Amino acid sequence: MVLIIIPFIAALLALVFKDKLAKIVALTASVAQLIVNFIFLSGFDVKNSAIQYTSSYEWFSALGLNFSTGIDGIAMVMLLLTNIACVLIILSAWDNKYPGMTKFLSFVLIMQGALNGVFLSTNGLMFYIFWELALIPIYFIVGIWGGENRIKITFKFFIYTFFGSLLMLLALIFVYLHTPGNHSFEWSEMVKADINGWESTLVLWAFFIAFAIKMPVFPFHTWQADTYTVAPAQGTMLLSGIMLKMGIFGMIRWMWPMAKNACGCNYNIFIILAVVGIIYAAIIAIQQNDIKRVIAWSSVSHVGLIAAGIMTWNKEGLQGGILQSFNHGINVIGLFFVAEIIERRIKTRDLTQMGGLAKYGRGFAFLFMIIMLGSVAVPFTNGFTGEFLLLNATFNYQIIIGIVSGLTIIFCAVYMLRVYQLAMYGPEKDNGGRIGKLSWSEYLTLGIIVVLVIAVGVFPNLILNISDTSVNNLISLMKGGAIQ
Amino acid sequence: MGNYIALAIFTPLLGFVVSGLLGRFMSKNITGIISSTSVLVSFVCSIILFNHLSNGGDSVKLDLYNWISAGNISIDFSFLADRLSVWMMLIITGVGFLIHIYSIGYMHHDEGFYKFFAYLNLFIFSMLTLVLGSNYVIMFFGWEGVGMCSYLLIGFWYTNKEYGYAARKAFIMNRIGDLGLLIGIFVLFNTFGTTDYQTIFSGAASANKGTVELICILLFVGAIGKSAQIPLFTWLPDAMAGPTPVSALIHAATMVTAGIYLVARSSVLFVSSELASTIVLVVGLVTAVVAATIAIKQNDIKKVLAYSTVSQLGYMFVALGVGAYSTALFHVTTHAFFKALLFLGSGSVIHAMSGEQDIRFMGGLRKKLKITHITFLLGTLAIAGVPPLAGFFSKDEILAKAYYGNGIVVFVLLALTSVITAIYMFRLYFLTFHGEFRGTEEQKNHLHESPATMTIPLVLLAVLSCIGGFLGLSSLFSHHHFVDEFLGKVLTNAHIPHPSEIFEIAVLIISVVLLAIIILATRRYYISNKNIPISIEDETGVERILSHKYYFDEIYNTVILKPIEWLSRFAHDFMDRKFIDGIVNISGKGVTVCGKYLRQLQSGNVEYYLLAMVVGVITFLVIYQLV
Amino acid sequence: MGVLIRRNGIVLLMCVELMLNAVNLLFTAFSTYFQDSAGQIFVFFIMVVAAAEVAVGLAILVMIYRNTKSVDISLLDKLKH
Amino acid sequence: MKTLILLFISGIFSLFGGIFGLKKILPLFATIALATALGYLFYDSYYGPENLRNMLIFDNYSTFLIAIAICSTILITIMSVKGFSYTDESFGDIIGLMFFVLCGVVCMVSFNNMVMLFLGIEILSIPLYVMVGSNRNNLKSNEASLKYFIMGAFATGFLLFGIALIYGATRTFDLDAIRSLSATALESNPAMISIGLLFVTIAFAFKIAAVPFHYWSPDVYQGSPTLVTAFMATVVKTAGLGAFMKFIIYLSPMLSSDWYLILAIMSAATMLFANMVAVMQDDFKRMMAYSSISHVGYVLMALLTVNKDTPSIVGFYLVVYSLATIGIFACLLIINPNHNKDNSLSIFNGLGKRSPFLALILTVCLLSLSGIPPFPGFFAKYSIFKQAISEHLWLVVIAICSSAISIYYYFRAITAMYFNKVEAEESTELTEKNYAGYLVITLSLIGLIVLAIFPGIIGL
Repeated sequence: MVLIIIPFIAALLALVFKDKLAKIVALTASVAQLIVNFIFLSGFDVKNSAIQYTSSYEWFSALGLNFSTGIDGIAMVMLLLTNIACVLIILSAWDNKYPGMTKFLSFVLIMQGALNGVFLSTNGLMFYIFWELALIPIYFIVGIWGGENRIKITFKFFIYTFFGSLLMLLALIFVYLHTPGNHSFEWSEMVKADINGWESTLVLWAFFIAFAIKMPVFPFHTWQADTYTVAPAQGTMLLSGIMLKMGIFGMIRWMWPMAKNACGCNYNIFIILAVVGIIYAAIIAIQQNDIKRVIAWSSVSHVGLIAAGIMTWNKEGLQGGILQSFNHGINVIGLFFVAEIIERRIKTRDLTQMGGLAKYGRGFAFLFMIIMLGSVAVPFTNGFTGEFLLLNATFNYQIIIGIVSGLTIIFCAVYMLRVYQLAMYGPEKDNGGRIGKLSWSEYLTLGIIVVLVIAVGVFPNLILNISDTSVNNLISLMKGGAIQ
Repeated sequence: MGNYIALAIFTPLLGFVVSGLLGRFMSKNITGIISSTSVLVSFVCSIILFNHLSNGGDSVKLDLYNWISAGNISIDFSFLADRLSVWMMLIITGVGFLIHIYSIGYMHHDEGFYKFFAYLNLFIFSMLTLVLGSNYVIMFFGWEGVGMCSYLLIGFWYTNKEYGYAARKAFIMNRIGDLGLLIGIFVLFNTFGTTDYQTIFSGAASANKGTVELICILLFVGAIGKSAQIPLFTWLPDAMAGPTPVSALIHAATMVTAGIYLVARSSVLFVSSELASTIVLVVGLVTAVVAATIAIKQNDIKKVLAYSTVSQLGYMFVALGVGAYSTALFHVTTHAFFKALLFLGSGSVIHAMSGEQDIRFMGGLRKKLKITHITFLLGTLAIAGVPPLAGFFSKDEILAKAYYGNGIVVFVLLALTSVITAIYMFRLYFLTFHGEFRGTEEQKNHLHESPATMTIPLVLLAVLSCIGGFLGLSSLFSHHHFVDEFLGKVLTNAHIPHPSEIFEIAVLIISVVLLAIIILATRRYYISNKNIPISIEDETGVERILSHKYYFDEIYNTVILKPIEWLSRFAHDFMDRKFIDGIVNISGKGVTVCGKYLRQLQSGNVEYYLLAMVVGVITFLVIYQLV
Repeated sequence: MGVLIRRNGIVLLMCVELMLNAVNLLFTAFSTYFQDSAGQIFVFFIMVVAAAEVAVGLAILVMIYRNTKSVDISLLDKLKH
Repeated sequence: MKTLILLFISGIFSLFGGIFGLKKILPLFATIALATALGYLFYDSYYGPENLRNMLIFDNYSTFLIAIAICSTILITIMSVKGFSYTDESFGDIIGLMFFVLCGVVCMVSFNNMVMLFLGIEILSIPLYVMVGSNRNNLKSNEASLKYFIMGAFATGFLLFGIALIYGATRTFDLDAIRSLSATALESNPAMISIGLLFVTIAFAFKIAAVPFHYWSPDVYQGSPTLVTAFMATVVKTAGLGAFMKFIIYLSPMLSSDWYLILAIMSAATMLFANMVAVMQDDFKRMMAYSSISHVGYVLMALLTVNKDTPSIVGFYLVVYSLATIGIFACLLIINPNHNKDNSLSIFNGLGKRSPFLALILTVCLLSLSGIPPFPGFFAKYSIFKQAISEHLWLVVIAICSSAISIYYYFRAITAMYFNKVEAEESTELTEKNYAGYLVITLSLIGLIVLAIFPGIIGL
């Protein structure tokens, strides 16, 4: 509850102040938010499978809409990611001089509030409301501060995702109407909904398309590369770092339990789609020349793996998916920030125009290297553990699928190293741009990311333990056991 | 004892952190000394552990913490020091230490000095993790780690574009192997429910035969990538782009033998799976022959050595394939000595030649580079298999095991390879150190012997190359085969009969005679007759094929790279833009088109409106009546 | 039908009136048939309303005539699509 | 009843006030009069439903609809302070006519007898014809007026035919009687009564502009003065939908499944058609016309399922819709007070820079109309979906598709405000300070926010 309110108040506050002060206000708010989050975490009982810190206020009882919030392990990981990421994102905007910076920051804060709302909601309708609410600020962020051709692209992005969410709404209402007794949108009631046969399949597909568009899973991904490219750096970070996780969270928390009676054969289709997406996006990423596009496609590929892993619905896959969501969030923010730093300095994102940047930016090269390696899933970095668990899950699900999705470790190396090499290595290009010294905010942002990359890589159980009991609970719930 | 493991592993890591973060602020010598000391500490720990084990102590296990736990997967971050890993540790830290010392001199003029040492330390750490990990996942952890360090070090001189490509190629080819290994680990996990060595090996006997075969093949795929075997060997010659100490440490002595270690480590599994062993044998054999023939036509001093390494690795795999695991390890050891020596020697030559690597522009260096010359000669003799230097014993043993373990064909091919090895090594030696100097005047004036930090390791390695062979004297000379006795307790060697004395003597005599002929012939051909290699374009027939390395790179280019690039463009430009996005856009456009046509209905004319209204009414009436 | 085919505003107005008269007739007929006065009262209402409507209609037509010098309604198609 | 009388008297007073040059105080007077009427309304309803000889019944729900209409009118009246300055001479008439329309509204939504329905519709329509044409020298206004008139008259014909047929079958105009007689009437004269019902339905469909009887609506909305457009889009629509709902609720036992099918088709066609065509519009008022047509489609969907929740769902929808629409038109009036200039979407270009407050309100209103949470439009739409989903899943799917389409055109306006660059000629500052306009938009914004936070406060 507090987590939702802080950003909104801060968003209003930030509007009052001028540029520099607004930045300070926004940063303070996000740090405060993170601290609150840590306080919650410290009081969080990882051994308790129930949803904790629950609270509920009536909002629109006629519609079954209650302001119900609560945190379980899965949500806790997502909240951590959101609030860490928001600090990073605001910090990363420190050196940007956008026109209307205050508005920009308050949009980011609104976004943070909405995202926290999504992860905190234990009421289906509230989940939907925050889900949509998160869409509006990002629409403005991309639309106002975006690059070339932004209008068309944001339009497409918005309508596409909105269409998906409407399907989700449909599914939510449908489940609501099947809840036992007095209909309710409370999660704990909705999971008891009695839906069978083809209806269940319909619900499943409606949820799936909604989440698949958000994540995005092949073939619902076509909005993504353009949007990521055109958005301002912080917008891209929000989109890829956190918003995408809404889809993953939704799949785990909402889709799966709601459509539990649907035929498992549907998941085969989903997994095949996800795996096709892994390879498809990876292959495309190999040939892209815009650094942001490469990262965007890599994101599709990585998310495909997460989706495939999750939808095996075994514990390793779920845990791996949650862990990797966290990791991917951190890494992709780092990568996009790297792209932004390069763009700030040499005014282009075209890889063919870069080269030899490592020479005058050693510290940068080093930080970039670690983030890149995290994305390639090299040991010592966070990506490794996540991919290990996910690949293990897909492999156990089906050998061929496991092998095909395993190709990602090769392709990922191919395109990420290509980016690194083209940008950082080789002789210097004569375009007057050099990395030079990084500013303190740039150092701090990348530094935090690098520390996280390594820390989670060495101690993945830090994250895994948080969600462990909740995942167990979810699995036992799916096996027909009552909520413990 | 566990503390020594921790000390051995984490001192290099500490060295990495210190030299990486603070190296910029410290003088080069201090950085070098810190890094080298950290490896020395590891070496000392290794000796202590070795002592412990060779005195009959038990394997030491060190549990750090639970690394990953999710569902059924629970992986401990723990280390196991048994005889095999300690043996590898000794090689890694020993040779590693010498190469660190050498690098202080070699890299002295480089601005990335501290970075270089940081990477080297990181490599030592990863390599130790690889050999000390107590389960396959930790091993894989180190496995990937050394691949990453290798990438970093090959691309060390990043301003050169080619070097960058070489680094990438190495990493990606390794990754292909890694995928096999990873899947192998998954199968292991599926079969045994754990990846812990001890549990797996004790349960191996009861496991399904077919599954074990599959596991072995998958593990070997990993080994192919890391140890540069056909078809994934092309990265190793390219990896010579890295600084020479790196080539010596990573691409000759240690990392590339990780594949051997992996197979040897899994000897329990391999020994019972015939198919996998056969594959290992065949791949090793083919690689040994192919790489050796390519080496004959190479003109880059380091590339000759690189192909030689590939070839020697093939040798080791043959040994593994016939089930002589400790023999393979023996060759790993001797190879580490003489190949590190040769690389460091070539580094010294390159150092003297101001970066020139082409042997066509060398010659007559023996006068200026006395220590280098002598040590290099010893290395050459060792690799060629001149008794009683190190290479003779290990190669001899492999030949014998192959003969008794498999048959005459393998033996003949290996012997042939051995001959070719001698030919290209002496070609290299003579062209470099004998004859007249063929470089520029400037280079000639600049020729000088390397500093002591470089020559001392050379001398030490030369000594090791000379005496290394006595670790495993063949039955002809002694009944005390040290390597076999030490490692036999952890490796499950296949039962191969001891070679007869006649065989031993025959091999000894034939090899000595053959070597003498080869030395004389090559000297005559290259020095007396001044047959200096010519450029590739002028060559014909077989020579041309050899110079082009059997066109491996070209084939990969057309068969794999080009199609993927094409596919990438196709997927992006057509599939994505036109097809998938097309569908999305059409559904969007459909709306606008509908809108466009539907709005024509709104003609603006009242009469028409009225008519439309009436039509509406009639339609509804019809629906009303019909339905 | 007149409403549908005529283009002259005045005639159109008349046709609308005719329609209303037809309804009036219907009401009266029903009213008589049912012996119920309500129908006939309704007719009065309709007549009043029709008168008001015609008044407004004519006013509008006059207004248009002032601007276009014509009562042809088919000319009025500026607002469309 | 007192409300009706008060409205009527105020109307006459305004007419005279216009003539005697009291224009300056007319808006104030009208506001006070309307507020008083509102007060009477609640005062009366406090004593329970009022029944006027079975002709008009003021129950909770008609009270509520009247209240919506009056509140909307108050807002529009405040707007008129500036909004009508260009048609000064007829200002009093317009205010007066507005009162008369309200009288019609009162009759329509509280009718309990077909006669009152007919009279209500006519009282509502005839002043509207005049109001639409109030901009005498503007040909567009004339054209709109004529079109509205002709088609309205034609629709009246249908209404009367329908009433006549129902009368013929049941011998009565009284709704209660019709309902109680329906069983016997359906047996003896099935065709007559069903066709009668259909004709009445068509007349309603015309009034609320449901496809395919919507043709007049875009032209009229575009042609008439902005203020009148706002009035029509809110008050008239509320009245039409309210009356239609009452009609359906009362006569639901008589309505066959075929009839519901037709309603469903109409609803689907309305949503799809209006949204699709709206996408292609460049004129903002015309776009809003199509938008309001599409909203009718959603409400029709709610009317398909009649139960105890229907009135409150529709009521809530209408409140939100009216507030948002008034907000939008008020903004339009502030931005483009000069009606002669065309209202293409480009007038919004760069509004986010020129006047952030206006842009904000416009955005909130548009988002509310498009049904994006957490704006109240979402709750309204959502309750309709929820109502319909169990019986008419296909219709809800269509509604969802058309909602997605509707995003397209609502966001075109938002895009224009925030993302489009301002061209030189359009960059003129909003010189004239229209405080009344700002008051209106602020009120509607507050209304929308309150509805978003406490959507439960409206319950019948």
